[in-house]
Amino acid sequence: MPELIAIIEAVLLAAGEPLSLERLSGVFPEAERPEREVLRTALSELAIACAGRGVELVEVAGGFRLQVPQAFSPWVSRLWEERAAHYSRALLETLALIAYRQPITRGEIEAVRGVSLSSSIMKTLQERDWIKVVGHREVPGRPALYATTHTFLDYFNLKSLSDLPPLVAAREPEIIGAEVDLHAQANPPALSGDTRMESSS
Amino acid sequence: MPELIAIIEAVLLAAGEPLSLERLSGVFPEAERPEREVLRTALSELAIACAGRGVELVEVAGGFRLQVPQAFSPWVSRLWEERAAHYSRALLETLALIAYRQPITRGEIEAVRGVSLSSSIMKTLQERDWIKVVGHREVPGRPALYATTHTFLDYFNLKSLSDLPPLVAAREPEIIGAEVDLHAQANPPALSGDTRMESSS
Amino acid sequence: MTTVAEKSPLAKVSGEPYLQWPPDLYIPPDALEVFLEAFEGPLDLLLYLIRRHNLNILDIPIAEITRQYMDYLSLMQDLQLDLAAEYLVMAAWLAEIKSRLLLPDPTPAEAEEEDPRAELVRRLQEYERFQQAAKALDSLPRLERDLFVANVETVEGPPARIPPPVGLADLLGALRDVLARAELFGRHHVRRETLSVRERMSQVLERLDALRFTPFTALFRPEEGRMGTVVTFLAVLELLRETLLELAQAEPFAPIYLRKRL
Repeated sequence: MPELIAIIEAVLLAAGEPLSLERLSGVFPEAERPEREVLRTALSELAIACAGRGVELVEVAGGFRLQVPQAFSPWVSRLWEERAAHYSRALLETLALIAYRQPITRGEIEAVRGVSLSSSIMKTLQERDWIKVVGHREVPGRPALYATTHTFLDYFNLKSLSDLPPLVAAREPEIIGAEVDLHAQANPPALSGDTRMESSS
Repeated sequence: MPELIAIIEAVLLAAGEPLSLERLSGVFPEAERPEREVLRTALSELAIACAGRGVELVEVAGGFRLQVPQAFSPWVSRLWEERAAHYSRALLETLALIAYRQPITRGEIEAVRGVSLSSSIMKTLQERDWIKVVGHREVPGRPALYATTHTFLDYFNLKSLSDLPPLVAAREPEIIGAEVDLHAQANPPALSGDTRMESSS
Repeated sequence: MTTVAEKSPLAKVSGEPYLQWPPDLYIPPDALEVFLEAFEGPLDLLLYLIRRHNLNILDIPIAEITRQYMDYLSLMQDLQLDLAAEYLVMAAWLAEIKSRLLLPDPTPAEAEEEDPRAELVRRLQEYERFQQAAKALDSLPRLERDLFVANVETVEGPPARIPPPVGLADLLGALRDVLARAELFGRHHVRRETLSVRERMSQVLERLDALRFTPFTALFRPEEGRMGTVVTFLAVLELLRETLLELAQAEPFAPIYLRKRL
């Protein structure tokens, strides 16, 4: 019988998605099911065994996942002709508002951004399973309240919402004006990374 | 910069499909592109490094790929366990005939049901360890005689075949109707007759 | 929606690709559409103007910024861009702020009253926070761009299946149906049988060997009592009748042996 650590590696590689401890232990027949602690120990051993290799073990919101570390992205990304999807500023701002201010209504998002929200953005976010409706605000019209999902955290390599970069305090007004002008020359503020994605997905 | 062998591992893991030597070397910028021989050597080193792990390097028609070795399939397959559709009417009738009229040949089952029996049904019943061959009838062709197993009794929570609902009831549809309804209340969607299962397995 | 690919020109003006953003406020009119669509709304446009002129937003020269804002709006109108209502609302707001700054406050006693720019500043700051948050989010390592799920094929193809549940009632229902059908054929006679005999027949067949003889008495278990003995006996008779068994006895009263027929 293969070693526990090899079984875990095989199962994680075959899964291709994060696996919770429950799902991991579910692959063992009941009689052979390792204790949670044994499983955890094996997982840390696997994580150590990955050092220097082209794979790393991470724990994200959805569980444990084997992934190719960021250091390898220059090579890996050359594997595909198409560039990885870039998301529009509108989508990222909306996503940021939902992530930091959840649960939040569409109207509240629009109030901060000062512009109405295209439904294609919300559609893309929901199709990617990054956001979901978690309830309704008890005001006229009962607008839906949105929150982020596990999938969102998994995608951004986060274990929980508290791992998000801290939301900066409102910045000193002078900074907003000054800093950005430098920026503006190289890389106009209106347009950083603005390959639109909303309508495709 | 990561080691060549780690880069190859990363690229193969991210690709999730076989990569030819050409595609593999295509992930390196031209200036750093390793010679074919260097690449081949690194690939064999990677193959060796996989020993004892949950992954193996194989060369298939499309090139090289990392895969989970067959030895791990008992665990991996449990990852994807899915509940099969309901059994077909044909399967249930066959099982009922074997249960009530055992030992019985395939031909006898066909004679009662009036249709020929697909071999996938017998295969499914045997895979589930509900029926087995207990002998052969001494007629031309020596057809196998089927009977139910302990597993069958255990599954239906019967101590012996005599605990099966009496066959005579089958002749009084009203009574059966009532009984089946009672059953149906207690444990409802046990079957919808026409979700076919035979052709899968 | 305009798709601006990473390295493609920002805009084409008379067929000439523009790879750089215009250094100043002047924008070739043909490119304006692309340019304006890049703004995420009036707050974004305002922030752009403020940055462009290196202004302290706490001290926005409302008159100047309003003038510029209105310039953009009229450009948009000239180009017959669909001017979103939000831009017009912002224009009206700017005009209102400007007018309140111009008018002397008739009631100095209520000097506590907020600077008319305060709300605008607050909203600009708040929006700017989330612009930063969006950038931070975008710079997180993420799947498909920086990280890749390690995923390999498994040699074994199909997933294990959990077989479907079957209830006893299903079995009985199936049997009823098939027997009803058999009745229609009329060729088959359904006998009322003692199940336990049938079961015992299977058990006997299993116990017996085709090569070696088994003593007849070995089939009986005293602990089963009289009924058990009778059932086993009936099963053996039935099996003999169906010529599934072979019976051997060397002489009268000698032990009887049974074996499966080959």
